[in-house]
Amino acid sequence: MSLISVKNLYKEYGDNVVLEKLNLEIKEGEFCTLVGPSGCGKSTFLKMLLGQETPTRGTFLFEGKPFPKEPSVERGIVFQRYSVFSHLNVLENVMLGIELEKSRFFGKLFGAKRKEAKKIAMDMLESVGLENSAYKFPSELSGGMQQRLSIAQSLVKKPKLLLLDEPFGALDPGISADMHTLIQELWKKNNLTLVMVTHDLHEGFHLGTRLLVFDKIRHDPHAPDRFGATITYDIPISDTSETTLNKIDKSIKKREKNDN
Amino acid sequence: MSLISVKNLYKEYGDNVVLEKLNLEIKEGEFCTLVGPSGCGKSTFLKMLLGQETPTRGTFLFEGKPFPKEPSVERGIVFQRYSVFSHLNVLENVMLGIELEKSRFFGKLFGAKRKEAKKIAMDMLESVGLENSAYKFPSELSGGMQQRLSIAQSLVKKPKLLLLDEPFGALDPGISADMHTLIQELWKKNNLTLVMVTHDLHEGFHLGTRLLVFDKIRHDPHAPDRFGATITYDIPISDTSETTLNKIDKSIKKREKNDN
Amino acid sequence: VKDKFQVSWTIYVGWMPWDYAQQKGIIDKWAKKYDIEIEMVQVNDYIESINQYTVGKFDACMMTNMDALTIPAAGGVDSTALIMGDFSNGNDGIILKDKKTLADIKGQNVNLVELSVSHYLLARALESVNLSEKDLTVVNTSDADIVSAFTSNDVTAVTTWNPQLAAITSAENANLVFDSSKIPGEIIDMLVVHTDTLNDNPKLAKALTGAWFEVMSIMKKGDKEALTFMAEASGTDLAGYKSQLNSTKMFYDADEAVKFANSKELPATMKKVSEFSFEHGILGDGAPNAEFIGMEFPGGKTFGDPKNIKLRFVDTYVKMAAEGKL
Amino acid sequence: MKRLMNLRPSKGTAIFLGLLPFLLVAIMYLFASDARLAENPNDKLLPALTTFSEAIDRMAFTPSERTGEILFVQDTVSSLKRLGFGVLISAILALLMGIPLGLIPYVRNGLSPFVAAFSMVPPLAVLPILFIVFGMGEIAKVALIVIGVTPLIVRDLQQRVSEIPAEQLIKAQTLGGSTWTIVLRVILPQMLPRLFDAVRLTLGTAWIFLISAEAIAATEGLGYRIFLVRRYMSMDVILPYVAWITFLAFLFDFIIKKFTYKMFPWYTAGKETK
Amino acid sequence: MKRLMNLRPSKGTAIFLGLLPFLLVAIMYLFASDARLAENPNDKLLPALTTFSEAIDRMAFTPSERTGEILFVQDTVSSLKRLGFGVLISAILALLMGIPLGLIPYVRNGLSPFVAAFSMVPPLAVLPILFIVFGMGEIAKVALIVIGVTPLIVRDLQQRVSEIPAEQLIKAQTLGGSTWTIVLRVILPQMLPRLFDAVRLTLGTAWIFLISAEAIAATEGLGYRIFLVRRYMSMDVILPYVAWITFLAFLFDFIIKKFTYKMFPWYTAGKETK
Ligand SMILES: Nc1ncnc2c1ncn2[C@@H]1O[C@H](COP(=O)(O)OP(=O)(O)OP(=O)(O)O)[C@@H](O)[C@H]1O
Ligand SMILES: Nc1ncnc2c1ncn2[C@@H]1O[C@H](COP(=O)(O)OP(=O)(O)OP(=O)(O)O)[C@@H](O)[C@H]1O
Ligand SMILES: [Mg+2]
Ligand SMILES: [Mg+2]
Repeated sequence: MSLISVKNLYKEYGDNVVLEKLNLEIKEGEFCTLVGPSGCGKSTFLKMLLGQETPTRGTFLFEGKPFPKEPSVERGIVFQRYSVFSHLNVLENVMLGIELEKSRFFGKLFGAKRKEAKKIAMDMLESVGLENSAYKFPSELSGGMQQRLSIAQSLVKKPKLLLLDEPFGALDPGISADMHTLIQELWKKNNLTLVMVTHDLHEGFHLGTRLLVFDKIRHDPHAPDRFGATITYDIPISDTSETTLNKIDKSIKKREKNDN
Repeated sequence: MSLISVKNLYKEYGDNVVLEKLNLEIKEGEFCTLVGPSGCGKSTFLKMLLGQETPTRGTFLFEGKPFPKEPSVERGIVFQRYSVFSHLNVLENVMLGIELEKSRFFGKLFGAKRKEAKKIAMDMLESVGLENSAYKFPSELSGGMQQRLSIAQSLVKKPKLLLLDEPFGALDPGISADMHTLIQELWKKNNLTLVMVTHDLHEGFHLGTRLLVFDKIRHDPHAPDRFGATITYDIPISDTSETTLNKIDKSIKKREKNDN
Repeated sequence: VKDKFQVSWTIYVGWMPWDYAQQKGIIDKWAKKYDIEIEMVQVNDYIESINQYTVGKFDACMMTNMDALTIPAAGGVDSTALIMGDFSNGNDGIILKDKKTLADIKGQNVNLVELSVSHYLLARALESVNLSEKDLTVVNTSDADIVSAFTSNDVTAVTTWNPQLAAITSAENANLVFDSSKIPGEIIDMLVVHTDTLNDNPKLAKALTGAWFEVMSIMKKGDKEALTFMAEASGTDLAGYKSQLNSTKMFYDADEAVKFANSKELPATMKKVSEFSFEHGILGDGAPNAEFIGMEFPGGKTFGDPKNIKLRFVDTYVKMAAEGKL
Repeated sequence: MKRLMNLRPSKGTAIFLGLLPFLLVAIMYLFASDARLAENPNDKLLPALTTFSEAIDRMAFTPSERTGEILFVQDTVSSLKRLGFGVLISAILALLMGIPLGLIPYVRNGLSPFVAAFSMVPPLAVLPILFIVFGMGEIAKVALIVIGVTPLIVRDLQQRVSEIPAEQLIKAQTLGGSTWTIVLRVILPQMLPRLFDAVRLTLGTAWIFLISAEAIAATEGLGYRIFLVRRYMSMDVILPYVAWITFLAFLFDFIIKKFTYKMFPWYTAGKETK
Repeated sequence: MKRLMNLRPSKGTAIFLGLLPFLLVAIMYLFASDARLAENPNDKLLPALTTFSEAIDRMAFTPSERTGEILFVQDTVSSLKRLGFGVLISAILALLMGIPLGLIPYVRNGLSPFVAAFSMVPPLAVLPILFIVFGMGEIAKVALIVIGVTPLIVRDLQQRVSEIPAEQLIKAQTLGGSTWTIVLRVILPQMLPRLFDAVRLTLGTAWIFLISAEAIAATEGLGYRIFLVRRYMSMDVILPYVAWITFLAFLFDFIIKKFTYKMFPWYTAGKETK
């Protein structure tokens, strides 16, 4: 059975059709990357996976059941920024996920339970390479370190599905390469299902197991909002070649120019 | 005669020696890229070139005369961010440079003079590809477009020296490639002398005509501030090979790890 | 019937004895005698004090005869003037800057607390020189600021009471052109009690009257310690307080108070006050004429609408004090 | 069941919810008023609605017998003039002081501590000195507002000027700006919308000082009327006046906000909107 | 010659410049005082230094004959107690209201317009009602401060809560937080330093209300004393009291700022420093 199944899904904001006729099955353990021109609805799709938005029409199932209507622990998220807590240090940021679950009233653990949570968090920090910065505040971290922290935060909840929205978009190129290695390691080690939006087609091509391209197939020049985007390419990465990459690249660029 | 000559220059902040024994000659028309580990004093050096900071000791000449002690029109600057004026639209941002010079009291031109300035500014916008966004405000531009605007702003003053401090550090990778093309075109067309700091060694290698690497050669583990950085590599780009690149890359990475 | 009472008072020369009585335990002594509790509450803002009395927060309150008529009585709260402790005999006055006679006030701006006894005093003064309020402009000025206001060049005429009056008169260019000693007995400082409360609790009246005349006897002797105490509480020194007392006709003996309450001038005064209030629209919005609010005087005399008696002057308890029956 | 923080009322519910507390207060008032009036029909603290309408009619629709003017209009005009002048002068002074304080190190070092200390002086406590300097007329009232409000705006502007990124100032210098032209073309235009914001936020304080000034010495004005009729506790006049002041304050807040958004589109573009 | 904006005074010059305006004011005072006293030796507006020292000696070092206490100490203690309670209660109320207002759509829709309207009501104009509700004792004075200050802090906190990035709130939900635990672990800790800032910025307003309250009903306190001697225009007492209030206000501002920086290092890390 698929982890996620989407059938004939539409998403509209008023008159603005963002996504149309979307069909998609994602199995457990897949690592999907999602690319497309700016404004085509990638983040919107991720928000639906997260429960922050609901589809307008269509079937939308998670483990065969309707999607939970609000964010929950099964689905982790890493945003481009602002997703770590600036008032907690690195260790506390990771412990928070454990504490919120175990202490339903105070959201805080004490004594032996706290020690235990601390150990789990420390192990997690080690696996993202932040063990030496455990007592720093996020403001003292570089952008890359903050993103690692955000990933660690999510992983400690052992989510069935981890969503990433341009997680490396704000990082220096050298640093984002390191992050690629990390995310692939974590994916393999933790048996995760990953959906990652990216602006960078190369990133989409070289990470992950499956590439999804969102784009509009119909376009009304007088009413750009009339038609929504759908999936135009859905290819296993093993299939990809330089020519496919260039073809997709051109189609995305063209759309972005048109839209400006 | 060199445009810039630096002899035995030191820069210290209190006890913190940032730069030591710096020797450098930059001729007109050169395109220098400047790399080095974080915190080694690249921005500080640029600030001295700009007149924002003064060296502690040493000879520091611009066209054979001592460096002006404050920013002036001969030297343009493009920062990583915040260097366009958010309250002016794109066109006004570029016109500002002309207006400030021509109208000493109001800083604003009217009538025929204004029209003339507008024409110059429009031409400049065209050469950076912003002619279609002339009446947008910076907040409506993407990061890359803002940096183009900042470059256009500086170029309209026809500076003898254009300084760039990680100008593409905050941009998406795809966009920064476009910017590389642009900056090289502008450099050739306008006969500029360029000094550009970058975090990205590949960028440093593939742009420009000359690569400067800043690094500490002496290091006291107990007092990391005791010794400053100096120029460890100074090579024309034509000389460079993959092996040199890797060698430099390794040395920079090592230093950054040590410092953390 | 209740046994706990709150009385509000304001800092003023004629009311300082209440503070002394409270601080020195005289109130408590008398309250105990009648098996009740009385709390004296100091309220700095005179109007707020009366307002709070009017809405029922306090059982009794210190106020002048005019304010008793225009605030509680006009507000439908039946009140009784239990003790008339003194009347202003120079404590209120009109001061002109540089000019020397009252008639010079014509055409000037006069700073005073509008609709207060100062306003009344001004109206009475103007009558005496055949002027009316139309001949000048009244500028409402808070009593706390009137002294400093006088130092400003814009201010050329003020009407106010003590201690502000004394502070202003001490300025070189200030000339006192009229004061309340020219209309003696018209500005009366009284202790006012809710009539219902009084009828239900005569003990309260007895205790308060007893305490008051005990302090009066101390003051009559010129007890330096007591006077210094009162002076300090009102923010001045002995000399300053004594000079204020000099322009206040205190009824140290209960006999005097009884006599004053039964004088035929009292109804006449209240008639004038009522007319003044009516002309200035402060007898209440529904008042068709100056007789709208009825007043009752000792001996059954009345003024105004006998069916709407809201202000009563009594001599019952003062008489008891005079006869030593408390 | 969704989390409470994720539940959003529909538009109709939202409007209803927004009106609810006002309704509740109104109903509470009516009950309390009724109860007091049942005890004493002349009670002045919480007048009945009919008493209000009479008072409003008297103040706002019937010319005064003494002056032939409509008191309510006269009061409003006087107060708004004072408020307007006070705020205008404060804003100009604040610009003239705030920009140099934020930009020029010599000025900042020389005046910043003094301005900070001055802003802590309670103006109501030094009234006598103000009277000597500004007299007792209109100027004094406007001056009290100016003295109460200017330091607040100055400190805000100084802060904002010093928050302008150093990059911008350096860039402007490389474009050939002098201190003066940089103030004129870079600082001032960026400070104008901030000035409007600051004025908006200090308007409440300005009202407090206006009412205090009018309570001290005046012959008309909203604050004057309230303090005058307080002498005979005419809550039937006071409460409508208070409501009117509240409404005016609300209105100005709204107008200035809209105006700022309209005039300076780039200003709001940079702000978080949610 | 450098541009004016690029010139920086040395440390010594900076300190000298900072003291200069204070010195100038002091000198101006002495001249003005001398001139007035030469004309009229009894002038009370600008007393000579010796008069001040006598007054200070009387108020601050000699026990009152009436109560045996030192008035100045008694006044300060009373006022600070009221101010402290007022501000504390305001802060707690503001937290309790500001967080739900900012976070929970139902609460925001229901109460936000009311709070906005309420914050525009000038408390000084409805004093009689306040005194009826809160009595004339200590509670009334504290209440006036609370009513004057709370709406300001509430609106600030509400704004700040709604500025918390949506990303953080969603992240917290994916970590298993309920509305309650998110308030407790994510919102509240981030609002605490902001609360201190807000309290600091409204302290001036709190003082104004304290002084007003004490002028109406009190038997001791800094505002009471000023009110009491104002009728005699004893500037020899008023001015030292004003200086003392100014100093206290300055001190609290400083202490709260330092405390916030110390307690919440992460808070200031995010702020621009220059
Ligand atoms: N809350 C909303 N209300 C109305 N329209 C919205 C909302 N959120 C998104 N949209 C619209 O939906 C479309 C898709 O937005 P989305 O953010 O999903 O694009 P994206 O593919 O993530 O773009 P980018 O690459 O720039 O991040 C846009 O046209 C946007 O204007
Ligand atoms: N105004 C200053 N006062 C004191 N020290 C300073 C100042 N400016 C910079 N420094 C110090 O000088 C050193 C060099 O800083 P600089 O910003 O030049 O580094 P950089 O090479 O540009 O680093 P990065 O790659 O991170 O931008 C750092 O140790 C920094 O702490
Ligand atoms: Mg997106
Ligand atoms: Mg740098």
